[in-house]
Amino acid sequence: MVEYQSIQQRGFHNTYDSEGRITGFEFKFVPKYYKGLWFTQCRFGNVKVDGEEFDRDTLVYEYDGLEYSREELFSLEKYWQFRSPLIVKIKKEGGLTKGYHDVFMDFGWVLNYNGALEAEPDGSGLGNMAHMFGTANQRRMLLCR
Amino acid sequence: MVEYQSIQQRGFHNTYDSEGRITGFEFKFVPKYYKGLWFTQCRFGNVKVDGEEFDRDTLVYEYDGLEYSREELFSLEKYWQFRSPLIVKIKKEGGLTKGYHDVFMDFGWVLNYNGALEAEPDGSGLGNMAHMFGTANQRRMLLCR
Amino acid sequence: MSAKKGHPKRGISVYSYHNLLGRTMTLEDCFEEMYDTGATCFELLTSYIDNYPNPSPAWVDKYWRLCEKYNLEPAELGHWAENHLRRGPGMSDEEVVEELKQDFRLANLLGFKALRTKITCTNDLCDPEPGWQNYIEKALPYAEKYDVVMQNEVHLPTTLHTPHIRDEYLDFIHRTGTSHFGFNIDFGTFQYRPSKGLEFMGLTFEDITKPEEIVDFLPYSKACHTKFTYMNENFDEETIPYKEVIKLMVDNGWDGWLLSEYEGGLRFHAEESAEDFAAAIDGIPDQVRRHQIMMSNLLGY
Amino acid sequence: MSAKKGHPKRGISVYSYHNLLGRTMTLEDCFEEMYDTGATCFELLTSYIDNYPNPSPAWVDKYWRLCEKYNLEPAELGHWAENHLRRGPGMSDEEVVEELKQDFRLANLLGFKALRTKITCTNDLCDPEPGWQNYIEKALPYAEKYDVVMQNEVHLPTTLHTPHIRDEYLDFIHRTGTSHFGFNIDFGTFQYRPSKGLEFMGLTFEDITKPEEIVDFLPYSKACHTKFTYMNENFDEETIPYKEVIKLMVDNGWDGWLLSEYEGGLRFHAEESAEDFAAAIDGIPDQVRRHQIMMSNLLGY
Ligand SMILES: [Mn+2]
Ligand SMILES: [Mn+2]
Repeated sequence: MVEYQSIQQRGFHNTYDSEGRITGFEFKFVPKYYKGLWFTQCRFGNVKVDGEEFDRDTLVYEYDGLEYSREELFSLEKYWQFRSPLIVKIKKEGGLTKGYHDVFMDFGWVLNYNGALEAEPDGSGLGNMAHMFGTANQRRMLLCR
Repeated sequence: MVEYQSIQQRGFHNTYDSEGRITGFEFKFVPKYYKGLWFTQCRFGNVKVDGEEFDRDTLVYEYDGLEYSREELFSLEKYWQFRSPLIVKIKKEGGLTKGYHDVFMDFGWVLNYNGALEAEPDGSGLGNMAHMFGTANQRRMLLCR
Repeated sequence: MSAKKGHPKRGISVYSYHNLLGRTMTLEDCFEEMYDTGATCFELLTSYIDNYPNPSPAWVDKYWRLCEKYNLEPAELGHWAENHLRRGPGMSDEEVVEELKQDFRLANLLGFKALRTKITCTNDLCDPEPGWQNYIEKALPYAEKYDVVMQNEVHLPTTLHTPHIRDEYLDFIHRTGTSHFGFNIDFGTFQYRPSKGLEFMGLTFEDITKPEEIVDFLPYSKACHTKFTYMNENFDEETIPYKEVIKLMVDNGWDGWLLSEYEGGLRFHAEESAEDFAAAIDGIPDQVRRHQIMMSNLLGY
Repeated sequence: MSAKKGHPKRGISVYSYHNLLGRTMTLEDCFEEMYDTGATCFELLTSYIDNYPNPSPAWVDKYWRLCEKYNLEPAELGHWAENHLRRGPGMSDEEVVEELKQDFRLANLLGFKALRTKITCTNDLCDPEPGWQNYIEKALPYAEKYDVVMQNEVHLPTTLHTPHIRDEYLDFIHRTGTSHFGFNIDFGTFQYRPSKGLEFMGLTFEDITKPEEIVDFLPYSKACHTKFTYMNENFDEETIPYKEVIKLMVDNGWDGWLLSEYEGGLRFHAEESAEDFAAAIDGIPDQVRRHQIMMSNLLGY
């Protein structure tokens, strides 16, 4: 099962290389929306942690065991199953400290509830549903390792 | 998954015979306790609905597709799996009306946290854990059919 | 219309439980909930099919086992005729048709004869994007093959007299003579005042569908959404003229599927806090049960 | 004792999540939670074994896959030496031994070398029911065969100087010379003041275990419950002298398993209302995480 929050605490931890050095951190993301989406319909925004911003084009997205860049997701003809987490991986030297962190991620999507695909009313590049459902996701989470 | 309440609303409905006549009602019960129990350790009490009492020895208990009387459960060497519902079936002519009902059931158990099996401190016949955890289970539930 | 009374079937859209699905309820839990209400049919969304659009044979078997165990008949499959799945120019008609065929095949595999087909809209009134007729018409032979009806949902603020309903959809039906295109009339279109808990949406109810307008559309409708946003403790819905609409459907011999679709405050707020989620856990199944009691009272079964 | 510092392993008891297990969390979700905390080992209860006492081979495979995927080592299996499973007279020693063998076999199958073996007690101080030595002694050869240690849990209000500890359990160990019987020391035994949220229990803390008392028991202990009832925002537990006890364990070369066991207010109230359950959904994993941070701070890993 997944947590009711879009940003999952389960799966929130630093990432390590093969020598045990911290390379960054990751968390799982599950849209709140009532349906699944094709990845081509998804519009990922930046991640912010405790005010520090991580550009969406520096992130790695892992789904079903495979990693993608944001650009690659635009042409990934794969269905993001309902209630199925996507792992968002962020490079950061030294990772995050043990303790609470405010994690924020923008996420929007495109759906045919509104004409042209890229007609994004708010100019955010976050899809045509942003004006109806917003794009902000945030959660205070406890990191242990 | 099961609901967090011991008396489950999911599964609460009247029961029907093969001709579609109402024979009574049933609901599912899942102990709140942190572990499973052998059925031989279980002590079932009466059911009360909207004040009307149904004696425990008139009830039918269904587990894993088979039906038992309370007396039969005393010697049923079967483990009541954790978070696994038991169906409690109550005969009642005409069943319950559509709408809200206050459903109550006493349930206790025996565990080796305390000497002799039948040393029930409160004299209720509801097992030796009754004084620690209580036996009352109740819930207001909506019956539709 | 018909002298013979209709006998609509009482059902539920699994959408109603979507906040809980995958969090506190499995799909089987939803089926058991529906069974408990006395509903006899259901709507699924394509997203609730495991590994959509390629469910495993094991999942399909399990699905049919659930239908049998809980005595529930598949009524409608909600799907999307997306034509902008990629950035840049829209998809070709052929590409959209391929997508539709895939969903038709799935609907057929899962026993659905009605679809709620979401055609791309260009504005809040749901005016369809020009050119929709091209791919929908090309899809008709496949709809026939797989025995499904594409239904356009008439959803608030769209009314049955919104121009595109007659000028585009009815015109299409008449021109092609198809019996594989029609309407899912969402009862929200009849709503005449704000819903408890949804005042924040700021909806006005100046132009709504009058109950009697439904009569002309019944021949083109197999499944409708009996939308509700708040059921009170007396099993009344206070914003939609349910009694009138249902009576018109029955009196005019309508035999389709009525699918309870909860879309109230608990749904919109469920993810905002632990308290809100808790309210949804208990409240959403309770709201659906209340609605089914009202439907049962109105239908007499 | 030992000049060499010990290196206790940091672990968690799945019991900590029991309010959520089967409601909002699967067993895999628990494993993922534990993995996230940096814990490297865990305690299971027999009840959390699917279809106990006869798990399917498929479940056992899945279990080992979870251990591997989340890099978690089986530490302790909590089980019960029930001798009153039927009404009337207690079971024969042979019957209890059969029951124990079954759990030993399961522990072995699932990789557990320590057991928390609950022996029947006759009062709140947990004095064991007379005669326990008979079946436990008869079970020793099987404990050896299946390579498990039965551990009696020393749980508040029992202390390490409660008479039965020396007169019964230590005496048994010395008399039999067994290495298959010992103690799980639940850190609640060191608790010196009431827990936040559990004041309703009305516990007094007049007779408690002093930290230094643990030293003599370390040779007989493979796994202990690092019990906690409330972790504050600074990752402190305010009622148990964790720092002192852990230091004594490490300084005396103890290499066992420390298993975080949450038993606070959220656990006791979770089922009382939707609000309480919601608080548990968010709060219980958070409490365990806080405790693991404290343990990591104390252990230095
Ligand atoms: Mn609708
Ligand atoms: Mn303990």
